[in-house]
Amino acid sequence: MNHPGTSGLIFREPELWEKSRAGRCAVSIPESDVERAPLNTEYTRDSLELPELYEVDMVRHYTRLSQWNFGIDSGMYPLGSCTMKYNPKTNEAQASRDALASVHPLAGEEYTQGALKLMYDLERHLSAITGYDAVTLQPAAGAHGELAGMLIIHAYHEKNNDQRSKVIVPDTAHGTNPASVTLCGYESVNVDSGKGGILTPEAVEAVMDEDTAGIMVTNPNTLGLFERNIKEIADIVHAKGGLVYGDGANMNAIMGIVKPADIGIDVLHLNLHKTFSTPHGGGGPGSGPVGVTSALEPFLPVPVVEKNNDLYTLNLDRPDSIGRLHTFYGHFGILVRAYSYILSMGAEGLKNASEYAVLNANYLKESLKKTMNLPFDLPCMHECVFNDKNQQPFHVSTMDIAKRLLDYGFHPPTVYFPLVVEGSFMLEPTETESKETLDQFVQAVEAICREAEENPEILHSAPNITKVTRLDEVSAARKPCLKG
Amino acid sequence: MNHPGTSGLIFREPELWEKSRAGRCAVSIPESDVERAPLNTEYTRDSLELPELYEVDMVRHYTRLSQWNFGIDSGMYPLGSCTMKYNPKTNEAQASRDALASVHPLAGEEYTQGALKLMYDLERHLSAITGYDAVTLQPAAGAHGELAGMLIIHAYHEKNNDQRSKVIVPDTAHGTNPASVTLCGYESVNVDSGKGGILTPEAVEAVMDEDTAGIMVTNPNTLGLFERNIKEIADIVHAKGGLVYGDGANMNAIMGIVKPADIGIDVLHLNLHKTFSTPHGGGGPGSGPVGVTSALEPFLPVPVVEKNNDLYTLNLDRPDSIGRLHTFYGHFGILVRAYSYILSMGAEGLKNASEYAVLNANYLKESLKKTMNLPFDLPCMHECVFNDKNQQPFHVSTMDIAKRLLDYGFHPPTVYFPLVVEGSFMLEPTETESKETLDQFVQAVEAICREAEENPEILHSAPNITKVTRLDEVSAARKPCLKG
Amino acid sequence: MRYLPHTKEDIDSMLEKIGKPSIDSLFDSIPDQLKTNEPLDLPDALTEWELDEHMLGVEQSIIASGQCTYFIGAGSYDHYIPHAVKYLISRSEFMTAYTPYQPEVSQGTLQGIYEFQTMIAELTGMDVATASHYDCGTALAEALLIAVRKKKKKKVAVSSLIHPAHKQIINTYLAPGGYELLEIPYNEKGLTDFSKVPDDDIAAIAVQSPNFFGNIEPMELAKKACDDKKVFFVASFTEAMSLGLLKSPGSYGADLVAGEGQSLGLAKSFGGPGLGLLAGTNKQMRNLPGRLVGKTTDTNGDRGYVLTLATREQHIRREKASSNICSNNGLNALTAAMYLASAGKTGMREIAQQNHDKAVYLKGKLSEAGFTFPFDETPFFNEFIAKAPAGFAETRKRLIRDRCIYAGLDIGTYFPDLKDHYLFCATEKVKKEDMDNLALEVKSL
Amino acid sequence: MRYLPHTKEDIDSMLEKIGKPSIDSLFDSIPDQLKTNEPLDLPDALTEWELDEHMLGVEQSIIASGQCTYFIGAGSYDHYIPHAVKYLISRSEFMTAYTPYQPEVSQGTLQGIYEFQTMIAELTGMDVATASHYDCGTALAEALLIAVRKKKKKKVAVSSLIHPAHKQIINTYLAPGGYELLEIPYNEKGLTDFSKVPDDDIAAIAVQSPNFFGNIEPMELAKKACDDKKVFFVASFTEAMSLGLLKSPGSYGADLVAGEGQSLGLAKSFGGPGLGLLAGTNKQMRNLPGRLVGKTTDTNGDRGYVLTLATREQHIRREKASSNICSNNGLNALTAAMYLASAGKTGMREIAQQNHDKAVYLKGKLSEAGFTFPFDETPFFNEFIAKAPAGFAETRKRLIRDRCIYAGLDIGTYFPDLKDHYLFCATEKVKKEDMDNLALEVKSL
Ligand SMILES: Cc1ncc(COP(=O)(O)O)c(C=O)c1O
Ligand SMILES: Cc1ncc(COP(=O)(O)O)c(C=O)c1O
Repeated sequence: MNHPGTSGLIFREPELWEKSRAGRCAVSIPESDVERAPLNTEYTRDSLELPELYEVDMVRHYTRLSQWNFGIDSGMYPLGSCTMKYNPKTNEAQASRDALASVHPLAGEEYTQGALKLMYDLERHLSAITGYDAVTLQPAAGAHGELAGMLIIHAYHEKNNDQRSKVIVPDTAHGTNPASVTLCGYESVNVDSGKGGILTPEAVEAVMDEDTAGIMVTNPNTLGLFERNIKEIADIVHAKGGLVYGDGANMNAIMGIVKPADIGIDVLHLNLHKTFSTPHGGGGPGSGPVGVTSALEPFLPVPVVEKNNDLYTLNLDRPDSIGRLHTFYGHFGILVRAYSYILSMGAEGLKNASEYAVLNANYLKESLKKTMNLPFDLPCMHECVFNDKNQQPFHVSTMDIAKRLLDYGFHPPTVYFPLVVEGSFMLEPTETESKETLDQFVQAVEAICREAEENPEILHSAPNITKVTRLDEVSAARKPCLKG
Repeated sequence: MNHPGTSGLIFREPELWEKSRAGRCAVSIPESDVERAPLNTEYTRDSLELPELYEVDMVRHYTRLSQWNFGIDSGMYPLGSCTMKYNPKTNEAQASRDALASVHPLAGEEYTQGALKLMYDLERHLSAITGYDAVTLQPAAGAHGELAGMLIIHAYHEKNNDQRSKVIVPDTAHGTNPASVTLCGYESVNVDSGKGGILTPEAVEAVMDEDTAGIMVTNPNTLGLFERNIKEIADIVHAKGGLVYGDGANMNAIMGIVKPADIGIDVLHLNLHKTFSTPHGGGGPGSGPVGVTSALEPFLPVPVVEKNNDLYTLNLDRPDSIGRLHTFYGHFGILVRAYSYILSMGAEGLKNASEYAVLNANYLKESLKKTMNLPFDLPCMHECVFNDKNQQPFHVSTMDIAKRLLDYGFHPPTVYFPLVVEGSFMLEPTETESKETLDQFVQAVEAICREAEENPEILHSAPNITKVTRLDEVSAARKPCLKG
Repeated sequence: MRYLPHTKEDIDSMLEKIGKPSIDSLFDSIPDQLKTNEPLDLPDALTEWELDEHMLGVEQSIIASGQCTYFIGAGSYDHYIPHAVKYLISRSEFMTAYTPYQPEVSQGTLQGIYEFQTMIAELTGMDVATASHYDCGTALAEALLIAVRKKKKKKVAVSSLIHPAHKQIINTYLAPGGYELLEIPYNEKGLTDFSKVPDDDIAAIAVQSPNFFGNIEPMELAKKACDDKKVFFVASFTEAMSLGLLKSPGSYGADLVAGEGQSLGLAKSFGGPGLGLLAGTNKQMRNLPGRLVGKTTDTNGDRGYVLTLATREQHIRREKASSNICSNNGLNALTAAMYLASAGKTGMREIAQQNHDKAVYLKGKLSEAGFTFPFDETPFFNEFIAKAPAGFAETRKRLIRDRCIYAGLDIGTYFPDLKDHYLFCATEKVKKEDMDNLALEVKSL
Repeated sequence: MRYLPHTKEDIDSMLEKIGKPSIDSLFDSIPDQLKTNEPLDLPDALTEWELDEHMLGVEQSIIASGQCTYFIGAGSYDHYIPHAVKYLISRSEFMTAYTPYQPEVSQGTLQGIYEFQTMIAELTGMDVATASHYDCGTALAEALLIAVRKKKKKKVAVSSLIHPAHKQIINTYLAPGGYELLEIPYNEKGLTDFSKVPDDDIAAIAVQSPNFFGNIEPMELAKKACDDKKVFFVASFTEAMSLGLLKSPGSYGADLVAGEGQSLGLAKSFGGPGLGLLAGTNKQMRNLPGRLVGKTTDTNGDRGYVLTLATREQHIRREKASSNICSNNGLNALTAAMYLASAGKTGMREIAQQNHDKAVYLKGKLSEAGFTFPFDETPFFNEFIAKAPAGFAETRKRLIRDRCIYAGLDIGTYFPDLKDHYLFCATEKVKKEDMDNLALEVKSL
């Protein structure tokens, strides 16, 4: 068999407190060298019921848990919209350097020049890549970047005494987009992407008005298609006094090819934990820098890193700023990783990354389209979206195919998103997968689709060789058990 | 089910060269900043057929391989005679400190005082634990320590113009003992441990003569029994001009309780990768320091670390030395780990380690003796030896039980060693296993022994859930395929 | 480039399959005039060993290391991190996984976060803790947004002694919705003056304890004020270690708790990524933003864990979600869980107590050295405010430059009334000797 | 102690099960007079953070770091180690496993070592490579023991230019068996003079290339001498990197090859643990000491790997074993495999070439600075001998103390004839700038 998935020995592991025994402790604490200073018991707690483990228990617990997980280092992880590219080991080594790990955020500018310069330079590099005049590194994740961007748009209209109430969001948008709109006090106005899978100027024209603050566009969009009308759309929005927000989560398709600032997008967030190779960490932490045109620069969150005569400073005194978004300067440790990545790749490397990401996605698309249904059979960018139409006659769904892929040793793609495609099966291979791996994946999907016809049961029961089988999510939500 | 073993998703992985594609490389090499200086092609090779991978392939390859392994961090690993205790993470952190990893062995004494002092102090600490006047850290493993010790004994007799031809080795000895005897040019003379499982003075008396250079004793021995006649035996050997070698691989039973130097043993090796918690690394590297009485000190290998007025030096000028055993000073990186361990444990901690190692072994022995046959039902030290006598009627062997333990998520004990027990099943839990884990293990053995009666097939086919099943070792040896 | 597998042959055969003549032609769907023509203006690519050298240079232009002495906290604390935690969290199965949307191959993350939620609920004394937030400031802002939405009020009252940056964050989050933050002044004890809660129609009272001055707030007064006003009691903390010793906010009746978990095994790392903690009573469960892990069973009846109550979240509810948060600080939550599992019940208590002991000793030493204490009688955990003797600012600079000793944070910028006042901190890492020396340095001024 | 799980209750209930009243009584089988009464004389136990501090002190009393410049090799080389290798080898499934005696749960180690054997066989040009030995010196001694045993001769002829420490090790290993090492002198080119192989009845000729002077030996002459004498041709190398560029010893017809693999991804670490390489022709397969991994199939016919040919080994053959080796340097073998898999075919060649280029440049610069070269015309890889101008010894000391630059190894102690001669080395890590500066420093003497 050619596919990587197989079964082997792994280990059960109870919950931490089931292992607890009174009197154990996995840290050794020195005798205090100062006198005990008891605090008035009025303030002190009576109990703190944490588990009591010794170091071996602790180490085994997390070693075993780790082995139940699938990471990029385990295999191909083609989650659409998530850009699960390889997370270079060197980035981790750089971020854990003693001085970078130890530097206190309030140590003072004069003593932390290296950290500030790194941030300043990273902003410049992200500017070079996106074309923006200014970049803030403060947002802690993509959605936080969206909030920052929407706040900037809000502040811009406020400053112009022209506050508006709505923001246009296409149906292909990621859920964070409409949620960010709401969080910023705007109403989210849907616009359909239409049968071409991309926005038309007409559709935008139809909803854009002078009470609309702007539009949020993801380009390439979540169908993996380039929004080729972006410039016209931007013109329409700008003509009515609106601004264009770009969700740059899909920047991995266009580095060195398109600069968002050049195509009418006024403000854009990036996901360093996608395009710039920082790890997802099982959910975070990420980082969501935001780039803006010079017109919007005054609204950037404080503090802003500035350079004056070779001295780097943090400027808090920016009257038009939307304010602060993070207690300190954002996710510095993640910034170090992205900075390391950009320096490692260089201009050509980043462009190649985008080129190969698109090559890989198109290769998958062409290889699979005889097997699965492809609702939009167009040249794609970094991802492509199939669905389960061909398998439905056999009562096999996208979910079944996804779960069966686990048995074959592949992480499934993103499923049931974007919403505009029913049963969508959204593949983003990224540039760091090799042709051989893509071929293996294609063979796995082909084999699974044959099984769908011949032996659908094996898909319905899938995954069959993972530590647990499908989980009862309904009961989980109905009677939530959120702690032990 | 209470036992840890279960099956889960793991990944197949081809051999490196099956993944190779011309043109890939997983390291980035800077452009040279000096001119190319071609070497005459008379000296240069035409080809070097190494695999060509990119970094992701390399990382996935070894990540997947690692997941096929069982380590101490995976679960209980009660290999008798191997002391598979927890390998503290802090030891690894200490050994990988920049200066300790970077220090060049020929940098010069004046610039490496810290490294020399660490070695000097470690020697002192090992002296304190074993009672010897002098210790060398040079041997690279236990067997290398044995060789060092035998060479010292050889040199001693040589010096006395009293060279001899034989060395007594008990039947319970580890295979390295007789092999070391041979390597040193001596003939190995067997002595039976007899029905008490330990050496008797009479048995030694019967074989000891003036052509015998000495005896190798492992105490506690590999049956887990303390050689209580050691002093009388030593007296017999000494009386005939022989020396007593101690295999200290089982030192984990007696730290703080017995000092080998006090009980008549003239020279002893330790296994830092057993008693002193350094990792086994899937086979090594270990370290096998040797302690000697003052009479044997002149024969220690060179160089010897010395301290003169707070200056640490390497003394090469030792005319009676057996010479050099390692290109530099032994496995320094392993020494750092053992040193860290000793400092972390302190006197009381080390004694506790021995006490609990013995407690755990006796607990296992008592818990299992109603299930498996215990050839020597005596209070044991750090390990105990069962066998398959009770299961033989069901055509189930020690090997079958061992393999079935894998399905239950435990590493099997050492099997078929020591040779004096037929079908031996040699358990050394070590002190770092908890009572709960021991209880789980006992339950697993009990369950397996029930299976042996009820369903022996499942033992014969075991292991059933590991990545591979039992392997054809016969063909492997008959038609060796040692490279791809 | 070593991360990219594509050989010339790969590219050719893939293009052939796709039916395109060149890589460039893959981008034909992008109108030419939208494309950029120039190469990106970036420095030349560095190999790994050049990068190492470059980053060493970055390090050397920062005065910081594991050996420095940090008498400075203010939201970022210098605690000891066990090596076992560092090793375990680096395992790539944790590090390189995505959000556990496929629970069958994410049980490691899921059980780990479930255990995290459990331990944070215990630490804070609350019913439910989320799978993490960005940091304390953003978690606190979200908590207040819950309050204003639920209470349908436009204002919140916030202690003037919460972390100054948190005030700014709250303002940022509240502004576009037209909400307003009112400050509750502090009194001469360096504590929030709950007798001065504004009379306005508010949705919540927010208080941080230990507060920004390090002082332990009278939480029962906060609770009473909330009850009187029938508003949400929102509590926060920046020093999670304090909860090893202090009564939990839950025990005082908080409705929502926001906290910073950086102290639980995370490096200071110039302030991020830290770990936002967010917890609530059962009643608030469905109002909480962000992910929650729940326990359930699989088709064989075996225990397993899933992301649950997703109907609160943006990917299901879109514009009606309780927040826009998607990625959180999950790996740091797992680190904190490892830390809590390591220190455990007795370790957390002992480490917390040592923090307090050291801070008390430091205060005594500073007193000897001529510092005075505006809130001398007020109980504190591991931080306190001290007024410096003349000339201290220079000594402080010298200590940083010469010996990497960070002697307190000048809070004059945050509280202009408190010129020459410093916020001092002592953690378990600070040694008696360090404190004695600091006092000597100051005395010899 | 955090490594020990035993609670009071555990101990009590375990003792009860055992039927003993106390821990002490577990040791009743040891006669009292054999027991020690005093506590061990060891320093007080350190907690992890005290240990960190202590070890930092150790570090600070060593002049060494990743940023130092090492113009010194002589058996321990300063090569770049990729971060990915460091991460992967730290995974505890590799690190904390025992020798793969249970192959079903050791396939990771086994396949890894099988691949190692394969790549070492390729690198050395031999048929079979073992799963590793302690270091080059011990591997070389074992190779010569094979020769004397097989040839039933009492002597071996060894080049005077193998590593001096290896000569000592060989002597140590040979002595008790009554074997003798005869040296083959070197000539004015700094090469072994194969016309002067002793006339004695020898079992083998051993030669190292590049030799201790860094010079590339005329291996075809070595082969010829061996053929003439009908003795084993034993080749060795201390710089595995050289084989990225140089013809393999196998290609010259060596019977046995011993080598040091430290250059392949291993830290210098004060000289150990390194990596002993040992390879032979098929004919020698069953004479080789130590473990060998072979490929086979499981009961399902699936590919798998096992330790094989164990009948050579001590645990089966006891006193008749081919050697006493048991633990080897397996984890380092796996590291080397990772390194070779990373650098691969093109990387190894390029890195090796750069070593040579830099060494040639260094020689040129030293020449400008007044050094002379006794073996000027002889080809070398990355090391060469240079005679220093007067006063250099002082400059060298200063460079170490002030800038951590190790400018060559004084070989006067090894070769008294070569007073004031230094063995210089340049690896890929050395920069042009470093070499230019070194030359300047010497010139400004
Ligand atoms: C298109 C798009 N936008 C925004 C986001 C939100 O990013 P984050 O999870 O970092 O908040 C995502 C993340 O999945 C995304 O795919
Ligand atoms: C009793 C005994 N002696 C000696 C040895 C040999 O030690 P090493 O493998 O380090 O050479 C061992 C190792 O298993 C052993 O158990």
